Amino acid sequence: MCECGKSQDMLIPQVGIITGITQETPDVKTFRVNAPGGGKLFEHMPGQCAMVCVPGVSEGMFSITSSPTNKEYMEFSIKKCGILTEQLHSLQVGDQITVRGPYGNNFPVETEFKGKNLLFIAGGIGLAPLRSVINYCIDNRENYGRIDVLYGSRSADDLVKLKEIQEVWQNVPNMNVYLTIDREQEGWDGHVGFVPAYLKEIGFTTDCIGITCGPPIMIKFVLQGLKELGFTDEQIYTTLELRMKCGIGKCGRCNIGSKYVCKDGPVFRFDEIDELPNEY
Amino acid sequence: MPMNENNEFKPLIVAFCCNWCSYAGADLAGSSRLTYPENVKIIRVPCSGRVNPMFILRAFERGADGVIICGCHPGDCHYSTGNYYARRRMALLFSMLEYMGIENGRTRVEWCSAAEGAKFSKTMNEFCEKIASLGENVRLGDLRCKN
Amino acid sequence: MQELKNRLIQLISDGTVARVIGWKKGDMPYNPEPACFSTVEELEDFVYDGFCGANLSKMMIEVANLEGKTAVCLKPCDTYSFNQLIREHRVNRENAYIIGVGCRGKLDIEKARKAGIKGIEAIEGVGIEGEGDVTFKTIYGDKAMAYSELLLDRCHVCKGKDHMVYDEVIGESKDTADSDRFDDVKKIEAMSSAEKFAYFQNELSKCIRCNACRNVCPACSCRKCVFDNTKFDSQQRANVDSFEEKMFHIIRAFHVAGRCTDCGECSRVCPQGIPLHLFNRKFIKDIDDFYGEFQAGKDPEAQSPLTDFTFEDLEPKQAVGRGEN
Amino acid sequence: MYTISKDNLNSLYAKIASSYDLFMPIKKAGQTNYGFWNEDAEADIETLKTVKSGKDAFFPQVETLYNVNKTIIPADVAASDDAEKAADTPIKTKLEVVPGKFVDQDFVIFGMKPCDVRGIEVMDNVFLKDFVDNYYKSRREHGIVVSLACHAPEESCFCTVFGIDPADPSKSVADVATWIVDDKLVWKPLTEKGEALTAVVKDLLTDDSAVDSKVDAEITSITEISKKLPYANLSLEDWGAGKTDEKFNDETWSKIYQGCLGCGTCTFVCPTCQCYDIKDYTTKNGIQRYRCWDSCMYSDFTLMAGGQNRPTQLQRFRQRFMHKLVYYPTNNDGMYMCVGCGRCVEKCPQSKNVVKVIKAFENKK
Repeated sequence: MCECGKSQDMLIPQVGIITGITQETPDVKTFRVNAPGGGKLFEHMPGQCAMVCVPGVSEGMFSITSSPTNKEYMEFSIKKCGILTEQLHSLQVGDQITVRGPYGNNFPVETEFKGKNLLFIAGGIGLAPLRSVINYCIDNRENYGRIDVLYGSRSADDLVKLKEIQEVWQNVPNMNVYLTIDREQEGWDGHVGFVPAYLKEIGFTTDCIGITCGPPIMIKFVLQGLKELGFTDEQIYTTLELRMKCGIGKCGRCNIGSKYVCKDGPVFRFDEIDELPNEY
Repeated sequence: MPMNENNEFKPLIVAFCCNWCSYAGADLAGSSRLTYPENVKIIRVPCSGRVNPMFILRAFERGADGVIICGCHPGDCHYSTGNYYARRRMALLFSMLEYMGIENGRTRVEWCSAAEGAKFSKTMNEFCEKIASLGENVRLGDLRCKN
Repeated sequence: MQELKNRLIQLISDGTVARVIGWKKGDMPYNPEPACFSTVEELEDFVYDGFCGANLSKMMIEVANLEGKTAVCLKPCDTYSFNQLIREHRVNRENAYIIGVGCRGKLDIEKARKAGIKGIEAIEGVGIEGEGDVTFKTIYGDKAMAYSELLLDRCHVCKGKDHMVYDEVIGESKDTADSDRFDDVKKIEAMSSAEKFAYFQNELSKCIRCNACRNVCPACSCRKCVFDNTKFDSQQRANVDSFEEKMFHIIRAFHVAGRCTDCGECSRVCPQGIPLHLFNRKFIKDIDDFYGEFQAGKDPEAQSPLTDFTFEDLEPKQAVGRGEN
Repeated sequence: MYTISKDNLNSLYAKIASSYDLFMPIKKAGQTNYGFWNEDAEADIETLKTVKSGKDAFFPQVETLYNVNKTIIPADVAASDDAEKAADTPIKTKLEVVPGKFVDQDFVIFGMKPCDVRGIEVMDNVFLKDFVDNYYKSRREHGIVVSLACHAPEESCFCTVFGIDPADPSKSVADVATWIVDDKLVWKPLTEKGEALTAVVKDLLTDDSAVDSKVDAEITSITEISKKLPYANLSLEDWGAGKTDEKFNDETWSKIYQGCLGCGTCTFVCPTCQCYDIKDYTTKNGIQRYRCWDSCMYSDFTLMAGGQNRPTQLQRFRQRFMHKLVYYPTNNDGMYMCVGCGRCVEKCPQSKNVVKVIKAFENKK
């Protein structure tokens, strides 16, 4: 394996090659990244992020979508919304980018989550960081209890990784997947409605840990919904996202209160978030 | 510093040409088999009035040795008045560059119509000679663009 | 100053205005800060003295859309900037109650520091009325300097004591001009090309790209500055000691050419003391020379020279080399 | 302790510069800033405060992190065996990351005031904790700090509030402490690095034990002056670790931020501000990736494609001061991220500064 980037410095990236691109939805692509000699650039834990850079354009923090149990490659699911992501979407298989990482903390899959029932609630591209955890839990199925996934999106076309959900996740023992879309759509016979409403409709019991990620407004109402169902702050995890540059808690951009999201996050338990000033 | 086969300095020239007159003039120069140096890089703009002073400074920053703006003759602008505004802007900018200590002659405005292929080629030849005599643009360039 | 303060209190208490933009007493004798007052109690801290150099007209952009009228204290030279903002539809004249405040020149504390005055505890003689020297009481002893010696550079080329736009004027003003506005520009114009370059290189290499000159400028009122454009790889905050600073300063001055009223705020705020007005004034001088005398902000209806033209304008090649034959 | 006559300082600089890069206050176009000394430079150790602090020595305003060289590979080469290894996908543009250079030569920072030296300690806590920043670390390891006592503190100084002694640099983390006493510079090495530097310039120094009492007198004099300064009694009681909720939600911010231009003057002259931006610059053959100082006061500091979390100047203003006076102390055992150098007091275009912020909350009580 390439040792060149076993970083003399956390700020120096490694060159990665895009070895596969999947168009997930009209504006989301999943990029498969390998080291130039094959294999992975580095190991990570579920929930951790990496700085992906198109040299000459910009660099951005993206959560690693693939599970650490995948030993062949890393994946990033990226939604087109800004300058960098637009450039990334124009890349083709074989193009080179630079990647550095992994950064941040991870979901406590080996500690707090172990042996527990897990409830994942995701909206839109918010599935990206959770997919890493979900696949990790599936690959270590014996370590976890029941797994529920509630995933919603604007429309059926905007559901990321739909194929994997239908072909793999729905066949995992003791795992339930609930899908929903915001508005009625032809050819969709599943549930229609917003994620927080569906959450209350299903009425999950509080014997599990809630893990949520999605647009801020969804997180807000999911939190309310979970509270109504009787969940406590200590039972809920989410990820925060702010502008980041260095990834190691120095450049000051992602600073909220005494925390740096890139270093102390992105995974936070809700009681930790409550202690932060209201600036996220 | 770019050199030609005779080891002479070969300046890099950026020419902003308006779509309606000067670009067509350059075209005519080409189809009339009139020559002008190949180190003149033409950038087509809709009108000489489109040329933001920053374009000129950016061209210098990134390694140009001379910048020339070509537009329709005053009175002939496709948009009737674009080149009049350009004329005022460039007058002020060129005066400022002189004031900052940039050699006179690195910048130029020339009006050139679609029928003036010969003038276009002559202007470019003259301008290249002038820049070659001034030498490399050191004062406005950015070192980082050289390596 | 008491008269001005009383009038402001009156305006607020009788509901003529909802807020006042003025200066708040600093914690040092020389650092009053621009502030917005909305109650009579807050106005207790109002101050107006020789150190109130800040041009408050730009603050009116932000409050222009708030409910109620806003009173703003403008010195004669600030009213040019305000007029220019009216011209550009950035402020609402109807919502502004302009108090033309008297001015006998504003002071620059850096001038005192340059003269070796430090450890200042109190300063006397900087009031808005009065004559005579300024006395500094310092922990190293008392020192005195003439008021005129302490004036900001811009006050030496004062545009005059008349307010261009106002609802009422309180206090006397004085024309403090004692030198020609274009003297410095002419001095540089007379240098050789290499000397000019060396001069600006020396000055501009001090630039730390803090953007204070841009942010304070009443003419720089774009919602998003071109230097904040993320699609542009010239970085607004990187001091790279090469062409970038020069480009930044040329473009900054160019973007306000024909609109700059020569209020001198850019030079006042520069932490490195770069004479930034030299760029703006060069454009003003050229505009005067090429297209006829023009003072931005004098007349809110006047056409700006760069959005205007005549058929007989001079050619760009005539604009350069005028010093030579 | 050693001494050298003030008239002889230029030969001292020359001597140091013959073995090291000498970074010291230099007067240029009327302003004194840190810069590299050479024979044409006008050294100025009389000016109390350089405009920019000396933090440039360890954390320069612009620094290249690495270069990315781009090589375009023609299509036929791209299909060769070499590329096949890369998971059967052809390479079109080959990237090569060339890390920037670390400082590997010792250099001297001369004339740093005790407040700026504390500024280094503040930055150490950021750059050398958790993830070590090797660019900073290499500079710290190779930098030899010569600190100079503040002969005549000015009214904007309030370093004593943070427990800094402007009179005695030997209490700081500097390598050499110096004082100006009468017409002499007193030189006292404090560390091994300082001893090494002393050995280099030994020929120029005189061993002078008689000067000790004069230094003591100078220390007493400076201490007395700093007690008289207007900010000497500033109280920080209200600030520090764990005050986040109380201070963050305070109404006072909405009053005191007004007039803030959102420029970066305070940030760039500050000896402790260390936020930075990482940017690309397209060079002739690739990309230079550099970092440069950034300011949390800028409107685009936290701007992302999807908006930003501090959209108003009020929030940005609050962030800067909360970071200095609350967040940083929370993470660093109560150490403040301000050293009382007073540069922001002197330089803010709108006369806003950290002292006014502290006082605004004090007056409220």
